[in-house]
Amino acid sequence: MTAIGTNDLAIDAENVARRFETTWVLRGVDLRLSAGEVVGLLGANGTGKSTLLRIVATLLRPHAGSVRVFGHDVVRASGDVRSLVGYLAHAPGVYGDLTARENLAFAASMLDRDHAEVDATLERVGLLDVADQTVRVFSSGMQRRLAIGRLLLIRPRLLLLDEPYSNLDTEGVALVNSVIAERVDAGAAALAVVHELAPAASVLDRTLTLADGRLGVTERVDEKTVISLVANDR
Amino acid sequence: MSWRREWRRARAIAWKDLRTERRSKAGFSSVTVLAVTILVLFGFALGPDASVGRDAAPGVIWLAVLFAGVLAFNRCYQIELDGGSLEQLILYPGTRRAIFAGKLLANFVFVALMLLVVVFAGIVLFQVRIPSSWPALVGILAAGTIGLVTLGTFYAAMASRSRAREVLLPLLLFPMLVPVLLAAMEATKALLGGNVMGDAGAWTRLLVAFDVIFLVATFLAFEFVIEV
Amino acid sequence: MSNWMFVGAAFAATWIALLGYLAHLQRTMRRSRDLFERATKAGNR
Amino acid sequence: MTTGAVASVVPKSHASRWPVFGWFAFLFLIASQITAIAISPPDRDMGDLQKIMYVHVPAAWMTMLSPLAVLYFGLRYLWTRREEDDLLAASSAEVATTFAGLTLALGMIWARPTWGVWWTWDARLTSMLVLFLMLAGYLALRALIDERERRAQWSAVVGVLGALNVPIVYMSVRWWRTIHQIQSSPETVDRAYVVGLRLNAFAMLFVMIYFVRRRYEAALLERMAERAIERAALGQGAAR
Repeated sequence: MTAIGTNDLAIDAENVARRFETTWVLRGVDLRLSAGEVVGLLGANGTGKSTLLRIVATLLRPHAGSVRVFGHDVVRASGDVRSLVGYLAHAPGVYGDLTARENLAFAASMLDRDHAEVDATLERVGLLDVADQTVRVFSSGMQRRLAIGRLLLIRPRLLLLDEPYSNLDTEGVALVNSVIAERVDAGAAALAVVHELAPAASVLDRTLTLADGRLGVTERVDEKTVISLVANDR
Repeated sequence: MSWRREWRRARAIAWKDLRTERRSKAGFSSVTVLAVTILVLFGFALGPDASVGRDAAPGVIWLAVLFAGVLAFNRCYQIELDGGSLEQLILYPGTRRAIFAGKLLANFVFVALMLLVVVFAGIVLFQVRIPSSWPALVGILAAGTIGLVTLGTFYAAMASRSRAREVLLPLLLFPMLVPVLLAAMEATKALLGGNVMGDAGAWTRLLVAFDVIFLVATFLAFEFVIEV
Repeated sequence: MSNWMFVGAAFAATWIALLGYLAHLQRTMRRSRDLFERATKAGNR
Repeated sequence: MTTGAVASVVPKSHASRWPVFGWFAFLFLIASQITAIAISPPDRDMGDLQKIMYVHVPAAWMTMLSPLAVLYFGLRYLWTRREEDDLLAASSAEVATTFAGLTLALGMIWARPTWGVWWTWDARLTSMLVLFLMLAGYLALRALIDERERRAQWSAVVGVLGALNVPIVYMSVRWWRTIHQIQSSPETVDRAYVVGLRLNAFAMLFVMIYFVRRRYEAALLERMAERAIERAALGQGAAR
């Protein structure tokens, strides 16, 4: 990789550590992710994948080390980082008593977007026909689509996705991949926590495996590798 | 950070909270009915004697609103916590004060409406004579509600995310509200008693001073509360 | 006469409170020191 | 994570002068109580009851002073994020609660012979009671939160807001009471009495400072133990 100035790096994390009471979930993680790159984050449950994602998203403060997103420090300049980041968490983060349209209208007001974009986004994520139902009745897959709709409204330069493909149908997986592709074409980067490589194969550039609190194995992802990985994934 | 955009965000949050409150069945009506129930229980405690009731009415009305109001404050953050949307709320650009302003607005509307019902019920139950200077009374009730809602919304941001939240919020909130309660009760009593504005005026000034001090303090302190 | 009883009670209450808190402090200090020794002993071995 | 703080706090390994200060504070308190009682003439109307003031008033002053410490260390923590400030704020709050409780008890012991009732809604006593409840709230908040950083930050904020409210509470309670009851303040002009009061106030102040320091040392030791365990956990991880 050509030497890139640190502020072109989507994520520049050095020696990040985070502890939960007396167990260290992350012990000195180093991670560089440049714009336009899509990286899969692998690792068994409880190895701190979500923790790392939440630190980059400025939701958790690292107990050691530092993280810069496009040159902005996540602790000191969290405001700037937040305007660049789109975080798709496990929990959909939608309001059950509001309808799909109201949820996105709320997000549009918070993001200072024009409300005209709401219906276009609903259509893009395939929820236009259920736009006026309260989200409480939605399946988790549909709620995830609504959260992706919010992500589109944010137009983030860094996507942080926590198991975006879990309980999504094939159409949903295609939607996630198309959103990632669209954002990457616009110069964004993406870090996605995944358990299986198959759904993400078409967009992933490389994977990192989080083990023992550190980022170890770095593998390039191409068709051949995915097949071998998927084979022994059973 | 243009004020206009911050204000738009605060309005959006207030609108969202109030819409959620109206949709969910356990919302406004049940808390208001609870407040009236508390009023009735005080009525039993004070006994049927009209003059005792009339004298205690201001105090009883405020206590009913306070106890019922506490439930609303914790709930307004529960909406965020249930769906995991508090994180998304924090991630929206702009300052965190817009979140506090929005919650404050929503809680003020909620408690103000409840107060209207409780005051009306209190006047009827305790045969309170409406004074000629009732606009001043509305002013005092508004100032008292601002004080109650400001601290209530602020402390609920912490209590709603800790253990034993139902105990922690009243434990933190009630001692802090002593000046509001005293001022609101005494000013209301002074007005209902028809005595000269002097006394009620002094209490009202204290109430307004309390509101201003703690509105500024809570706005400054909110990001320390919501961030960690 | 009864006044002296109250004065006595006041001074007694003061010393009960002060010495009581001092005892609480000693207990807390002992507990923390044990914690500290156990941790640092285990830590640096 | 200042390791410097460790050296200064481990009393055993180096002759810290704090235990000496502790003895001095308590002896000075005994001395000033004896002198106060000795030199003070019986008050015209209250007789010997006035001697209760030699413990009640200093305890009340300390109860008003310690929340200022909670405010100061709380603000400092919000600025510096140093754990020492958080622990000092917590120690001051615990000591403040003790003194508040003592002041209330003494207030009641004084009220019984003076007004014939254990509790009167006297302005100062009542605001002291509210202060005690606010301190109880602060300690409850600290007890209910496990995450260290959140507990430190939230208790700092509650401490600051609480301290901000103390004068307002006192003012509102005093207005509330003066309308109904003449303000009874035992301020007699007698010089010996004032000297006795001031002497005891300083003695109580030294005792309070010793208490806060001692409580702080215990808290810091506990914190160092926690940190050592954390470092050990970090070490083991790498070794595996």
